[in-house]
Amino acid sequence: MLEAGAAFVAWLGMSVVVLADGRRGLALGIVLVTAGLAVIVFQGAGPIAAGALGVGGAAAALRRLTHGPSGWRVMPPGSTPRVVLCVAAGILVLWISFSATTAGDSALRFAILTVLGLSVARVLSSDEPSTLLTAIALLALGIAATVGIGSLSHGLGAVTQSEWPYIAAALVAALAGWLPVRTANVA
Amino acid sequence: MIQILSGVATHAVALLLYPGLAAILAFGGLVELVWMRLSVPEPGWPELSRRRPTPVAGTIAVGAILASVQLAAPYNLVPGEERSIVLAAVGLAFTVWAELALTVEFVAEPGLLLVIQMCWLLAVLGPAVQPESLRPQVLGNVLVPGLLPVKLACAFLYLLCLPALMRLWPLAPPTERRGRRRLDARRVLTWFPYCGLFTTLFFPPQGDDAPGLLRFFGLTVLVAAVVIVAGIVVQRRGAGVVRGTYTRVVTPFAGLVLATVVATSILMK
Amino acid sequence: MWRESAEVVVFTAFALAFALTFAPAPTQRRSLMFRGGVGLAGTIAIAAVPTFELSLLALLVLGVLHAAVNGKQSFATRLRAPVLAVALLALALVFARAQGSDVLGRFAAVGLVAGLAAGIGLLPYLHPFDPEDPVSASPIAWFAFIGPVLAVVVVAGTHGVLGPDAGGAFGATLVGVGLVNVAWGGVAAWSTENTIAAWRYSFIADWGLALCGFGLTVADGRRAALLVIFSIVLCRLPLYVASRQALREKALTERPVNLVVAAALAGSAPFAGFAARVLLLRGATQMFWPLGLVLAVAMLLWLPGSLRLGRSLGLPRGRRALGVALVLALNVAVGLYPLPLLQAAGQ
Amino acid sequence: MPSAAVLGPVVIPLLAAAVIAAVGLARFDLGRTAGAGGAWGCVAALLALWLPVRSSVELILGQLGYGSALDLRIDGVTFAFGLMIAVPIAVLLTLQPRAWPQTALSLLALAAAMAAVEAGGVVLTAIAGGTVATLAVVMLETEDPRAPRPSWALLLAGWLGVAWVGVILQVVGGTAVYTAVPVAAITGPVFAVLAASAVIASCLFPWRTWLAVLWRRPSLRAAAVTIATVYPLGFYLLIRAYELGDGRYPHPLFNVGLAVLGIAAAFAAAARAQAAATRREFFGEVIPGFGGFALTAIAIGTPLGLVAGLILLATASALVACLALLPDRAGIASVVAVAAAVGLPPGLAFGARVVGVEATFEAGDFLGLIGVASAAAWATWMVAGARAIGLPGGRGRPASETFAGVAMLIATLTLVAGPALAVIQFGMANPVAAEVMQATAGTLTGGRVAVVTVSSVLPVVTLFVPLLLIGVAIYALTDISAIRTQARPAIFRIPAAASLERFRAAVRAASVPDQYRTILNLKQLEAAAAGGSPVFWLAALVALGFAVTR
Repeated sequence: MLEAGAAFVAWLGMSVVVLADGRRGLALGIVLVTAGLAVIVFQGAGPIAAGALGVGGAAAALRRLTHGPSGWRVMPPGSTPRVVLCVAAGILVLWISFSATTAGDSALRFAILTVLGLSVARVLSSDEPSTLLTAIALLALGIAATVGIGSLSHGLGAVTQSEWPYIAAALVAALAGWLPVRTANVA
Repeated sequence: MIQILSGVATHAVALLLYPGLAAILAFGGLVELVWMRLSVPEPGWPELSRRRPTPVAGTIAVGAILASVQLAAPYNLVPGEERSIVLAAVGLAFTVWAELALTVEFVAEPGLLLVIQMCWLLAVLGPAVQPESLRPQVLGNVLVPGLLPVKLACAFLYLLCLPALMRLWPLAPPTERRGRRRLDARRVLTWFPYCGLFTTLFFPPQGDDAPGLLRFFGLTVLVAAVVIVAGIVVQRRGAGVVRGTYTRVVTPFAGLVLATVVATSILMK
Repeated sequence: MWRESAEVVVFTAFALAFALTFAPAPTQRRSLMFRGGVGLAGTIAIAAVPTFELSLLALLVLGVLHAAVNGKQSFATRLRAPVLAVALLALALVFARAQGSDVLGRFAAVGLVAGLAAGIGLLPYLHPFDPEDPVSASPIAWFAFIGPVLAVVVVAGTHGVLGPDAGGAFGATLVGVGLVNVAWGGVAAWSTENTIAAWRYSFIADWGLALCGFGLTVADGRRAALLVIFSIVLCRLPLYVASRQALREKALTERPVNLVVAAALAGSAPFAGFAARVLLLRGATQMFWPLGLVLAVAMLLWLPGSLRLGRSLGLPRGRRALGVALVLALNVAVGLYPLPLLQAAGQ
Repeated sequence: MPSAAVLGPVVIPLLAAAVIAAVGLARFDLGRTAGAGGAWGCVAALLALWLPVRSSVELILGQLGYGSALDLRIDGVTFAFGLMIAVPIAVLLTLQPRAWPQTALSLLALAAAMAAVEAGGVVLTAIAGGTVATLAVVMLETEDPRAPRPSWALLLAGWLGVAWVGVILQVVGGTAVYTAVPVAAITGPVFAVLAASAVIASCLFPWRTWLAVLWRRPSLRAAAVTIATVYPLGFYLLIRAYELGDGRYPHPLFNVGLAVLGIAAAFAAAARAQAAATRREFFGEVIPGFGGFALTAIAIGTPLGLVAGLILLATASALVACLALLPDRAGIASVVAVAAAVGLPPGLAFGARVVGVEATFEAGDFLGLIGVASAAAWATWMVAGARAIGLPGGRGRPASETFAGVAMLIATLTLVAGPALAVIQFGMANPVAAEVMQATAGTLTGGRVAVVTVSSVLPVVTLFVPLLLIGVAIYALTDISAIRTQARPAIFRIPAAASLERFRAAVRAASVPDQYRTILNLKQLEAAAAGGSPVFWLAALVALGFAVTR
């Protein structure tokens, strides 16, 4: 039940990131996604992995809180398509996680698919560097979380007990916000 | 080495004397005189050309003597298994075009003449397709009923082509009608090979004895006579009729002969 | 798997060394050294890390850094394809590991192929391209620097995780996407007006062959793909770097060197491209011979474009001429005797 | 003889090219000496390897990486084709001055061609042959970019096809080595691809190809080397195909098809030759004509046809050197060259064509009809040759690359070598038949004096020697001043030529009407793909997903 709730929180956080343009909204989104993922990862991969994700997410949220367009700007005018996107994506991922795929870690699958899907959607539809770097940070956390899925033993399926992917993802998430990006690269 | 040298000597005699150059000039000279006497009755004898021969005459001579030693003439020093219908056909083919090397004016209707020559090649080589033998005397000796239609058709096509190939047709180029008529060296050199090849291909070979010699030359003279008569008839028909005949009759007939050869090969297979 | 990716990393290192050695201006050399070094570190990371997730993270970092490099295109525009690649590969990972119906495996295969195409910059996920961009900021960096290692890691990683059915879908999709890129790159390299764009399309065409090689799930297909990657990294990329100066001066020449370069780019004998094509035909014949016929015909598309690219090299002099000669000699050697290269990669 | 010596004919010209290039880069030109040395060294190595033992010498090193070992072999086929390739190039490099890059490229092409004929397997032949094609295009393009040259795509297509056949044999038969391929692997489709590739590699088509067009270049230096190296390789493959099929092609229809293609090529070349406006144009059609007759003879499938085809190819390779050295003016050299090209008796070309025609009659079934067609094509060549003797010379060429005396010597040698037909057959052609048609090669008897066919004997020595002497005597008496050089009309118009040219012009001029608007604009499609449009990318992903669920 806890994992289901955490998965919902992760989805809520991703929706905030998709719908918000202001730095506060984005920071809130990061916090929610981090929290959701950390809780779910804690169940499967243990405290160190969950802690790494948490620290990474927190650093990203703190950085985002101080950089980017001011305010919340949640659901600015013309964001109806984004709302539809969040809801539709949630439903689709729900169906995939809980019926199309079987075995125990469906909440983790839901959270990961939500984070991956909506973060790449956000990158493809925005030009604002702060939004982009936010999505990248969450994408990194989502990738790390995939370590916990499945039980295959080699190749792409190799599930390692080490926490290196989580730590690396945390680093990427934390540092992403600091990347000096000029708004327009056009000379 | 002795065997090779004697072979060379034998073939040299055959090429130069009999059935080679000497026989060609003798037979050709006589028949040419008869032709000139019958085709255009002018008083006096035709004059001989006093200029040095051109490479044309040289080429025609080489081609003619190469063809003549392939004939099944009695006492021919070239052994029977060494004779080849392909050598005869190609040798004679060269004689038709040598003059074109000098100037275009010496050859009338070259395009039509080329088609006629191809029909003649079919008439000469057609009989060899089914028997798969290249010896002229063997082809002459073929009396298998199944092959007779091809043989007869080819013989008739052969005779149809000769007046054009020997330039007996009225389509001769203008340059030939100046002053007193000269002996046509080209025709002199080709009478014997053309008529002798017909005798060899379409009549059984004669023995190496006097009667055989008489029969071979009798038949060859007969072929020459038929060609002369055909030449005279063709001369009188005029250029237009002759051109039409060769275009609309001889060429389709050659197609028929080709069909006969193919059909015979299928049936005899 | 790691021997193959290690070898590809060595290829990229050599290519970087060539670019640094024969880069015309000292100012370019410093920025190239920094960017190239970061890129090389990234490729080493992709190849060396123990798990696929870490490879994806390394790829994500490279993508972000490359997007941040100043060039004609905006950060957002250049970020999209790499991020899409990472996301698709991660999604494929989820589907590959999840339990469920066979369709999931197939979707995993599609995700891997689409992610690979997006990562390299092939159809249908082309990277934005501006002829004025410096090499290190242009999609050429993905084609010839990061892409090769990514391709080897992804394809090698699929062994054992995709079932027979999904594996077949993976191979077939790779071949399909490869053929589309072969056709598009081959025709565009010939018909496009801009010569620098023609170079880019020629990379796309070469990658089409590499994908077809990877898609042929036989040993000869993998060998062919490795040789195509070799000719991308250590033939097409160095020659492109060497031709940048002439491209700016728009100097077209028709000397022996231009035509020999055209032959190398066209994959004519005796260069490495022809050996790759022989192996590709061999692999295709083992799988499905009509594919061999399609590939043989498609291979002719390289010629017209290559003649044009060969002429765009201009007349290299001094150090550049030496560099071009080295590249051609290396490609002839590998073209005639590719065995050491293949054995080093464990093929 | 150590098997490593097999590398000699390949390495010698390679080293010579390297030395010339190295010295050339140091701003010093070694001139013709080095080039001639490399080429004659190659010829000498070939002779030294074959003549003492007259049996196969093979060198097999390790695997190369594409399913083939480095397998080089000198046997009868290699010896014959090696001579046909190397000797004309040696003559040209000895006489014609070239810039050092052209000399180096010519030697590289020679080395690659020697590697192609020494290769023990189909894949190696494809790689070496592809290299020859590459070097040929490079040579021609750098000598004169505006002059006509072969289509690179066409040449590469041929050699890619050969490579494909090689890998098919490796996959199906386990090996592509000529002597080891199981006969069952040579199926009809595989042979069809091999034959088509060989025909493309040598461009044995009835229409005018680069073989004829190359002779119109302002300079013939690169053109002659290109023809000498590229042209024989297609025939080499068709002859090796006999070895692959244990002396036969998979089906008699292949024999008939290739023979008819040969006749069509020979007749079409003759038809173009008789319509030539200059003597240079006429000579441009000679090599395609020889190729057509050679293909017909080789494709017949009997040892006699094979040896006739080989001798025709040897004559053609001699004429490549002769025509490349022949100046564009009237004179005895030109007349002799025409005579040699047309096959005037009792020359080598005459003898070989006669044997080729005879072989068709004795091959059985309807193949005799091909012999009749051969004779008809030959007659057309006679017309073209006679007409060409009086044609104007042509546009003229740099005097430094023409040597009338040497050209006449080569042409005369081919005419005088008629009596040596049996010796050439015995020394060069019979070993090839013994190599590729082991079962039936025993029928080639006659020694060095005569060519024995099934039903007749061609006494080349005893008949051609006196005929030659008589001919020389007659021609010595003749006066060639009577030949009038004049612009001569064509004997007949080629009906298809005009319509073919109109069709090509129509295809080139074809364009989309102005008002046409495409619904599929590729530029916009690419812009969507490269612009990162989410909709397009998502649609592509869905399309791929849909494709794999079919």
